[in-house]
Amino acid sequence: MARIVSLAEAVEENVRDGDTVAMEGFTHLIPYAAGHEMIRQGRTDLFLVRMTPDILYDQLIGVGAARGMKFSWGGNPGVGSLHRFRDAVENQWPRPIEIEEHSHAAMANAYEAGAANLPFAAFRGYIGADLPKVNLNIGSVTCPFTGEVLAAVPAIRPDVTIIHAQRADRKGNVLIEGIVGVQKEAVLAARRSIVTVEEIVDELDPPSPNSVVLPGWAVTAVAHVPGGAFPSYAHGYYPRSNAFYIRWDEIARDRETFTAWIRENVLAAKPEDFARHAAKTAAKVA
Amino acid sequence: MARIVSLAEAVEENVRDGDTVAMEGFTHLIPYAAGHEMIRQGRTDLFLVRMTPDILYDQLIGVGAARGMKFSWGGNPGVGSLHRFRDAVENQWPRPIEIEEHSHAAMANAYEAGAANLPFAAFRGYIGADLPKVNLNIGSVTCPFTGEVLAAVPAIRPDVTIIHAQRADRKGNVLIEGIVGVQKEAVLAARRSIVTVEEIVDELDPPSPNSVVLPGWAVTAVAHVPGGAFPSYAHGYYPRSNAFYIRWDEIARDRETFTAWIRENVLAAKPEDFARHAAKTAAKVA
Amino acid sequence: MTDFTPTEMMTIAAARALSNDDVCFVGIGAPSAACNVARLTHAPDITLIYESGTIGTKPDVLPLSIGDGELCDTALFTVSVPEMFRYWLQGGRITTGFLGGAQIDRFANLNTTVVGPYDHPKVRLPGGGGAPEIASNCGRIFITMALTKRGFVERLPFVTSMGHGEGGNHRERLGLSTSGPTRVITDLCILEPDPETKELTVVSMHPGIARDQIAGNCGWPIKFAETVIETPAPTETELVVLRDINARTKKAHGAAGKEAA
Amino acid sequence: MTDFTPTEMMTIAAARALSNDDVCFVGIGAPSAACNVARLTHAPDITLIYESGTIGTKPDVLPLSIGDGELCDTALFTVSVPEMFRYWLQGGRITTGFLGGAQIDRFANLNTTVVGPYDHPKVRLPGGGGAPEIASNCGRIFITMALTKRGFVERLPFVTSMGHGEGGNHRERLGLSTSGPTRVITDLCILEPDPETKELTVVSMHPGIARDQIAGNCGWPIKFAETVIETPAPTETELVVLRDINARTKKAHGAAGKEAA
Repeated sequence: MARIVSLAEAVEENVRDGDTVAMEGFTHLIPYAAGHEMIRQGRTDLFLVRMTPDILYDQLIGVGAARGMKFSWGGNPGVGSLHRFRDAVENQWPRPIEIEEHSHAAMANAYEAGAANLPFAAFRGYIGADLPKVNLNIGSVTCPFTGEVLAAVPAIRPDVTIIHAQRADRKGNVLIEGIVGVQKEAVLAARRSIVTVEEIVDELDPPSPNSVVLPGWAVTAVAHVPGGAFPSYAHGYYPRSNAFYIRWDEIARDRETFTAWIRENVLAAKPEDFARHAAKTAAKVA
Repeated sequence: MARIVSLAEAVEENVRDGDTVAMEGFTHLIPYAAGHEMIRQGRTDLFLVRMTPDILYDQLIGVGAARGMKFSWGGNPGVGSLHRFRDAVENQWPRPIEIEEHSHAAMANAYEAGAANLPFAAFRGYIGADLPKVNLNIGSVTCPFTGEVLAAVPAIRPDVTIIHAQRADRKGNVLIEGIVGVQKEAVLAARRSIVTVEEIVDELDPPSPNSVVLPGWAVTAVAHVPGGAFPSYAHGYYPRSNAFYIRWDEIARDRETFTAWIRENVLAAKPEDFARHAAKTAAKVA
Repeated sequence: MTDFTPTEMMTIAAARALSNDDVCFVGIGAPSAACNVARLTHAPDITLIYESGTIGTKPDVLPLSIGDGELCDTALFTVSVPEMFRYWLQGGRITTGFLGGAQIDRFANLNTTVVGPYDHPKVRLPGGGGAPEIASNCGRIFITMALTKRGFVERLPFVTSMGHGEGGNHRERLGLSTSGPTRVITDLCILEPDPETKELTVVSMHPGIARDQIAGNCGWPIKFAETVIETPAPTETELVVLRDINARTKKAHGAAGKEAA
Repeated sequence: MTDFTPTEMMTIAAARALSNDDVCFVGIGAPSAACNVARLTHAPDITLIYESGTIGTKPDVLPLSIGDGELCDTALFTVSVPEMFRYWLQGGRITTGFLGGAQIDRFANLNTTVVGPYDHPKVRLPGGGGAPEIASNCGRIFITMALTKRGFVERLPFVTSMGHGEGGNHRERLGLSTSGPTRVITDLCILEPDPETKELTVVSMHPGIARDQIAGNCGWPIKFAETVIETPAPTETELVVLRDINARTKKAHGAAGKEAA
């Protein structure tokens, strides 16, 4: 049964040095506040998993929290490069990073297999592509009925998955709406999970019987962090700050401006500071 | 793009003698009206696929429309046996029937694989069970990473899938709500598909962005048949007639009462007759 | 103490085996009644899951089918059937699965497929449905069946779902890490597998039931544990809750009957 | 006739390649603009799908990311990412996939992974994302890229997604039944694979562009088809629609900018 705790407590109890950590959110509902809390608590040697690393993992890589990363698209969407990621891969700064690179289809299938407690996922993929030559975790499997050969990847089974969602009820049941990405699969594939939410409500009240819900007994910890997805967004709460994504390009391009930004906006900040972004943005929308 | 047509037209154009036909609906939204139309049009030599055959397939088997059936649970839920199915298997009446029997997990995975255009599905199943000894379509596959051996079944790829749903819009986009079963997978796994609906509306208006929708371009034909799931039910429209399920036990127990029932209620009836059941039941609910 | 029937005793004994923290995969019939009696008495927060996709359901009347509308109306949420079998059952999230069957053997293997040879059956039963994978993927399995010679047999014509196989460590040898059937609740007694041999053994007899009554209703020479206790009789509360839900259920399905074609 | 830029010509030429019946898997940037211009001009019923899970989306402003809220708000429905890649892309339901890349070779293979050796890259690019499976599972592929020597190269350091591989029937030899890249739309011209060799060949030159301009911007000795036509210039309507959506987009993303942290 999910415990409803502070974000600091959730990270302290559930994220350990050396863990394989998946933080998901496909553009939408990216758990930024949780990532910042991990930086503040000094978690290190993490193996990060995420389809689209984007700014969140640029920050974790830039502070040296990651020993490795499994991913399928490592850019700043619509803007360009992730400079901290590139600096780590191209110049080993601030430390070398081991990468395991896949396609989106492979990652999505691997999370799905993890949620389904299967050791691997089979799919029609990687045909004629070079990734299988550089990634030993891309194999193949033969259909026992037709003899067709399909691509195969190991299931993703994180030590801990962290996501952000719209709301939870007091039993820790979680509702996710809109672009739901691979969050449900990532949580169900993991040993432990943290969900940060915009709101905690008395009645979850999903709009459809078939809404995307994670029951409290399938989640480890729920933390109330309004605005916790900023500069990503929470459908129904506040929009994506495309402008911040554009601004990140300048901040992250240079090691010093990056480090200064982290000092000021992460190390000297608190989870509650995210509420300000949410409120501010919501006001503009209204 | 789905054509919106009469049920008679939909069946004429899309169901052929000898076809592999999947009619799905897990207790809820079972396409009875479409089954009756197939009987009226005299379709024969069908290979029927359905997780839970229930009364619908008892009727098709009893009239001799089926050469075979793939299924995972062949009973009258909460009542007992399917007498026409038993008569076909035990006494070859009115004709012998070839059966391919699976577990629910196998069937659900096989539909899922069909929808995903995979040749087979792997799952943790059939351990210590006897079905693999009598069904050659149960095989195994070995994980290329861990060496684990999993059960495998061929994907289900019906010639035509038929389902019932709550409503469609005028472009043939379909909304399914409540107990959604394997209907989406069954439609996406099939070459052709027919969806009968309670209502055709101007705006589909799903309650959630993540509602279960089949877009018109993934459906072959949509037919407006109010009450078309009776004695099964349509969530939000009319409840299940548990009483009819109980009554079926008497009707089907005997070849003569069954044949008389079919003559009166199927051969001498029309799709529009289902509207009566829906309206009547709805009135009771209100 | 009110009078009670053997079936009521069976349902209530099964209900008692469940706790508040259980996530329970519920079959139709006796399991459904037992799970809902547990929910309405000592385990209000128990999570009930029906294979139709309904998760966290709290039906006011018992469903006739596994997919009655009542289950969806009162569920926390409802998923597709493939998701149910993949993420929730195979995912290893179910603590307790409830099964019944036409026939059971001494190692709690079940048959719901055929009597007679598979290709030319004397009686064609409904088949396995979810049972083969419920039996292997749930943390533990409870079975409820009335104790009769026809049901409790020396040898199954067909193993629909595996219990303890040939006994001993057979499950482990097949790579299973789940416990399998840990309790069989009948209308006369409660059986549990012997820790070593895994043979079903009487551990508790319902009030007023004698040993030879049990032995006489079992198709194999049934064993009794060293210590056999008496099952506590149903309490007033348990009986009231069970009879209420049965009455509501009968009324609901009866009412539905009147308007049927 | 209004003046237009090469990029506008490229986007409009790409938009014209789409029809009302297309189910189109849309990438960000030029593809997104082209698909929405098509939707707002000659193909109002085109189905646009973004890999974030949004199906049948009709954005009023172009998204900056593949998962902007606008895409979900205006979609017929939104599915999970695993479902998107399994049922919709791998399911074979996409008629047209739109790709771009950092580099392309003469057989329309694309690189968006690395420049230099994979283990010690000179430039680490974002990677493939959806491209490897978009390239193999869509009915056909359109590619939009500006024609430059840096982008159109003799030899790719890394094949992120396969076009026509080594040319000829290479796709068929690998078991693919989809057509692969059938058109590459640049800011100067339109290329199509030769029916036999599959080498990209200029089939249409945009108004005012000369052959040596095209040849001078390509990293391999580029071939011209026997008959090369002139791409019709953008119509007034096409330009107005494109500029309107670009203006709305700039305004929306600019406005969002002001309130950002």
